[in-house]
Amino acid sequence: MAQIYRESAEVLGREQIAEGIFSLWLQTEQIAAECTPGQFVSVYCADASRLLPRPISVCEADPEKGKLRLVFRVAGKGTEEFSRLKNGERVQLVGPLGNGFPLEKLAGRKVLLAGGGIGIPPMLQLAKALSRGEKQAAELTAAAGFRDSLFLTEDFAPYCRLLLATEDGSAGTRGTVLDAMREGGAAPDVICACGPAPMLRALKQYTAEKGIACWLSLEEKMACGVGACLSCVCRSAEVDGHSRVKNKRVCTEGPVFAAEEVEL
Amino acid sequence: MAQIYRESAEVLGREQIAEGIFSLWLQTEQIAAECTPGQFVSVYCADASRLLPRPISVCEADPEKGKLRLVFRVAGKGTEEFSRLKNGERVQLVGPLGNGFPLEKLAGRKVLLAGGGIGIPPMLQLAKALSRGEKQAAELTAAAGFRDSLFLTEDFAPYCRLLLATEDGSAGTRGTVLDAMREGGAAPDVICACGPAPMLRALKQYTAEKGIACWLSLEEKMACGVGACLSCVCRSAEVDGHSRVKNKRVCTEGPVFAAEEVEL
Amino acid sequence: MSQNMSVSIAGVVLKNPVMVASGTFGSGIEYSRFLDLNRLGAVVTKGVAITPWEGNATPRICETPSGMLNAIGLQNPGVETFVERDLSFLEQFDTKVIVNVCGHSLEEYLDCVRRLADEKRADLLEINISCPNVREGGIAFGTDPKGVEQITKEIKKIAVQPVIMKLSPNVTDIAQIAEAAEAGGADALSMINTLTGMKIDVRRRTFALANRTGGLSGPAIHPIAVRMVWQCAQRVKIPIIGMGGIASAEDALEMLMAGASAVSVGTASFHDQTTAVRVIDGISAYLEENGIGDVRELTGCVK
Amino acid sequence: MSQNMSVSIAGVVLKNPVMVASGTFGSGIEYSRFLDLNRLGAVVTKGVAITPWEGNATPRICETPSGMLNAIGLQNPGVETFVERDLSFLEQFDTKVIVNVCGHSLEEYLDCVRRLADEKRADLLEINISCPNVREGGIAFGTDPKGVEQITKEIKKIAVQPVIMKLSPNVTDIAQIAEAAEAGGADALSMINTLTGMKIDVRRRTFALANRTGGLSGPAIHPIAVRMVWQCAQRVKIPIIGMGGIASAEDALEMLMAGASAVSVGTASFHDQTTAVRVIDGISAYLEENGIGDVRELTGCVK
Ligand SMILES: Cc1cc2nc3c(=O)[nH]c(=O)nc-3n(C[C@H](O)[C@H](O)[C@H](O)COP(=O)(O)OP(=O)(O)OC[C@H]3O[C@@H](n4cnc5c(N)ncnc54)[C@H](O)[C@@H]3O)c2cc1C
Ligand SMILES: Cc1cc2nc3c(=O)[nH]c(=O)nc-3n(C[C@H](O)[C@H](O)[C@H](O)COP(=O)(O)OP(=O)(O)OC[C@H]3O[C@@H](n4cnc5c(N)ncnc54)[C@H](O)[C@@H]3O)c2cc1C
Ligand SMILES: Cc1cc2nc3c(=O)[nH]c(=O)nc-3n(C[C@H](O)[C@H](O)[C@H](O)COP(=O)(O)O)c2cc1C
Ligand SMILES: Cc1cc2nc3c(=O)[nH]c(=O)nc-3n(C[C@H](O)[C@H](O)[C@H](O)COP(=O)(O)O)c2cc1C
Ligand code: FES
Ligand code: FES
Repeated sequence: MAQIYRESAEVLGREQIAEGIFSLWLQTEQIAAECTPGQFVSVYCADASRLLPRPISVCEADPEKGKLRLVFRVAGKGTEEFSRLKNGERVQLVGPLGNGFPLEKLAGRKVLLAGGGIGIPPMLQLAKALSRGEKQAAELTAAAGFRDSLFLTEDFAPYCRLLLATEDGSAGTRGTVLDAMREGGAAPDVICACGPAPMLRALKQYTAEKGIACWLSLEEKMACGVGACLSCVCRSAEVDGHSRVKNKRVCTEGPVFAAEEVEL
Repeated sequence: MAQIYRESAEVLGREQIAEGIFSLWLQTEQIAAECTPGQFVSVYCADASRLLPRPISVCEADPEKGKLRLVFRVAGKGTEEFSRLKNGERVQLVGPLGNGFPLEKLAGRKVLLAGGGIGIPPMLQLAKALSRGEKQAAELTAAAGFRDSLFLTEDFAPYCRLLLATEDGSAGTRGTVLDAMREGGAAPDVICACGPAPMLRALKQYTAEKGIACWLSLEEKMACGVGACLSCVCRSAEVDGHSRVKNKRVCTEGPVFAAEEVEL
Repeated sequence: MSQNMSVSIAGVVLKNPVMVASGTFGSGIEYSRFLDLNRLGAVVTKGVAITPWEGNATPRICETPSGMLNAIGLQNPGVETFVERDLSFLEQFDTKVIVNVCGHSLEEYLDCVRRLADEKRADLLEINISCPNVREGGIAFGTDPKGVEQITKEIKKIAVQPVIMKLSPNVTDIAQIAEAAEAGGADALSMINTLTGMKIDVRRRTFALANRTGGLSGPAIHPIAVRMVWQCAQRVKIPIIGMGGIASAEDALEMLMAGASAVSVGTASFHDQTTAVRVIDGISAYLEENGIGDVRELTGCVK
Repeated sequence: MSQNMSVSIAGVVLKNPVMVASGTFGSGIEYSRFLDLNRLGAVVTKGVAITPWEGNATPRICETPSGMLNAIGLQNPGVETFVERDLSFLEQFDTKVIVNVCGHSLEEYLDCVRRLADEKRADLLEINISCPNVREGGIAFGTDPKGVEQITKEIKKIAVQPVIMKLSPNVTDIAQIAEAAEAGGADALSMINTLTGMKIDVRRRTFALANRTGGLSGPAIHPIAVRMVWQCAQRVKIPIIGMGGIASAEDALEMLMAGASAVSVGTASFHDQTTAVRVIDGISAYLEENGIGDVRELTGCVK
């Protein structure tokens, strides 16, 4: 069983990087050093009326310095609270959580990272991991789909080619991530994706048709974040070894699943 | 009906003045200008799990600059939250609330201000009001009773003679406010008091025996703070005009009552 | 887009579906400093009885996580003072007045209802058969379907104004109670009153409230209130006034969508005196943003 | 001063009165990363049935003010896997194990209880007759006194381990249900399970939970739980395990003083995984500070 840490992390920097999107750099003791791309942390609210953790993906981690970057959209009161954190304040984290992307299965292959909206941030750490060292991909492309205003695009630049799509066509391809992939002539042999359900469904179908491997990072509401409460299940194709029913826990067996493993 | 304001007040200064005792200077728009000694404000928590106001007395007010001083003891989670307020942050206030001390009945008389523990702060603004101007007392003495460590004693110095009592005898008279009064030879013809119930009871009895006037500031749990909910009643000697029963609202008819008006 | 915010409860037209809950707003006198009473759909006054009541000893309230307990014990100045002072005060406002009635016995309820018969300023009566803080009054009547039907019938026989029965949530099957009130002839339902709770002061090793138990209100109970409104809306035809923990327009919208025709803001007014007006504005904005022309379309829209 | 923290429930001695509530802690495997299971008075495992259950569709939970709603629907891997994997895992710890049992029908409850008869690692059985999230299982049995007495009797006939009946708070008179369980031969009571609630997503105009309703837990319900424990403690002689919103030692002390012999920490573990241990340490510190030698003196000390 992998180690999971409960930490009070100091805020090193907070920045608004787009309309409603915030970036936080946090000083952790262990989490940044031990997390892998696609894993997430449970972030806890200081306000006592909000009990449950907010799962937020690792956007970047600096293992040497123990620094962790989270990028999130203000979606409700919890993320709104986080967006007001100031340097020097502390926030409770539990992590790293979940399985992350299967780096060993990606190394040496033509990988496309598909991120939609607030699913883009976890792709950044994955891009970093696959762009160098022993896990380097043979070819690395990222396709990012935005509603309107862009964010993190410059952060991807050093690591891979970046294809853009916007709903309104204000930047890159007008349309979805899939449209951007087609327009950009991407021909990956494996896709890693995180984003809204319709996008994941489209990618699952697309990769099934093309017969290419596909890994999807799913979202579900979580209470414990560590596999104990069975809040966060998704429907699995096969009976799951842990639950003995066709349910897998997004927080533990996921959030990353092989596309054929899950029903969306 | 006196005006009551709901304000978001900026924290101008926060200071710990004794073990567990904090002083806050706040910038108000109207409250500091319109409050009288013995009135209080409802202070609201930022944490959404704590709904009810914390009643805190006016300790000092600078009407010209709109500055308000609150001095409070950390008694639970609400006051703990206030003790962590930083300069520039804001806190919700409603006030000024309650009746305050009857200055017109104190002017020109030999007044003793009796404060016990966290009942001392409201005596400071009263001392200021009675030490000069048209409401000046003929003679003004303050008697302050502390558990152990002293606070605000220097603040009283410019306005009146100060008699001290401590439970452990570490400063002033060993014992209660009444002991300090006796030892200090205080011979007031009216007493204004705020402090724990046993002290108020002792003063009620003492003044009744001596036949001197006495005004007591009471405490009770409050929900609305403005007279609507009937949470905060005390037993009154006579049927009250508002409630038509022998109950008076501490937040509205009080917190200051003539000693003979209430049962303790 | 033109927008209808008005709703009708038993033939009484409210300018909007937002009122203030009995006992949390007095008769509005004190709150008129913070908000314009003319903005409210209705003012629901503090429970009143035929004679003055002293209420319970203090402490009468305490705070709990996202809520509070109260055991005021229905202190009230009696219906005579209420009519002279409170109803007269409310004359000047263009809002409906719902008078909340309590009693120690059926006779006391009936006497109070009778006394209010000629009062034009009382647009509706709300009968509190669910106060957990008074031994004989209230909750004893409110937890037994037969008792609820009976008291409703008796009151309906003599009431001049339409009658709203206020239900207790401290029951196994609230829809059954709602049906009983409907069968008794109630014109509408108010729900929910407070849930019975208790707090212990562990330092002093005593009950936090002099009355030992008290009624839990505030955001903490909102999910229970929404569930109960939804359950009853499936089973009765009379309109439901939903309350319990409403602190924002979103909370009120939940209540409407669950099946309420109107809502009351209670405990939240203690935290922010202007809550009711914020709720009205928020509902109106929601209609606007979602292109909904009539607030009544929201009632029971989630099925 | 020497201090006794141990309590006995139906003859089973717990090293301290603090356990973790069923369904919020799995079988402890996941939480063993955050705290030492040997510290706990007992681990209460997630409800288990004779065969695997799929549970409800998602979303299964949502947050509410100082609480949450859940409608997991008693997903479980079935008693065989549970015995092999979970009970075996718990072998290594010096703590008591309370196995929470659920079923769709009386027969299913009995089959599961029978299957557990030979399992030495199961020190006590907790029978969940109060789950609001499964249509046939649970709550249907738990809200009718006669039904409660009946199911308790049947289970007691065959159970090898002492039996704790877990009560639903969604009733008019919980003390009546407690008496029925006692009359049926229950060795102890667990209370409270969750209160039925509902949340509506006003933006999407749907229920927030796939199951529509869910069970409310967390600090929001603590005052209701304390009241119910207190009410039942006045009426039954068997020990009560108190739960509902316990998040601190103070909350647990309230429950003990109201009449509980032990307590369970549930939802609070989601917020802080180490809550149960903090509660144990806090109770111990309270005894120390107040010169109380035995935690059992606290049970029902506020009258
Ligand atoms: C594995 C995982 C990784 C995620 N990574 C990111 C990320 O990197 N950046 C980002 O902006 N968002 C991410 N999300 C979504 C993020 O968790 C939600 O936006 C956030 O919890 C909303 O909290 P809130 O208090 O602002 O909203 P509210 O709506 O007030 O939240 C109420 C409750 O619902 C839960 N909730 C609401 N939306 C979601 C959601 N989409 N998924 C899961 N729980 C939800 C909250 O955690 C909380 O318990 C991730 C979700 C998951 C499951
Ligand atoms: C008119 C008046 C003036 C006051 N002036 C001062 C002052 O100047 N300085 C100061 O330190 N304290 C003062 N108090 C007491 C102060 O209100 C409480 O100490 C404070 O509310 C405790 O809040 P908490 O959240 O820290 O404690 P908690 O115990 O967590 O509070 C829980 C609830 O109980 C209420 N409560 C707790 N203690 C009291 C109390 N003694 N009186 C009324 N309500 C209480 C709180 O307001 C809150 O609603 C005054 C009280 C009254 C009634
Ligand atoms: C302090 C207080 C006093 C109350 N008095 C009454 C009352 O007199 N009559 C009544 O029917 N309900 C009374 N209630 C119940 C409220 O009207 C309302 O039903 C309940 O508080 C739930 O709504 P809320 O959570 O918005 O407060 C009272 C509630 C509180 C908090
Ligand atoms: C996610 C979740 C799952 C639960 N599952 C069970 C269960 O399987 N069996 C059971 O008897 N109670 C179950 N409960 C109820 C708890 O054991 C407990 O009675 C209730 O949550 C109140 O305590 P709390 O407020 O401390 O959580 C569950 C509660 C939650 C929140
Ligand atoms: S959040 Fe509890 S099992 Fe996944
Ligand atoms: S606090 Fe509401 S009447 Fe005084």
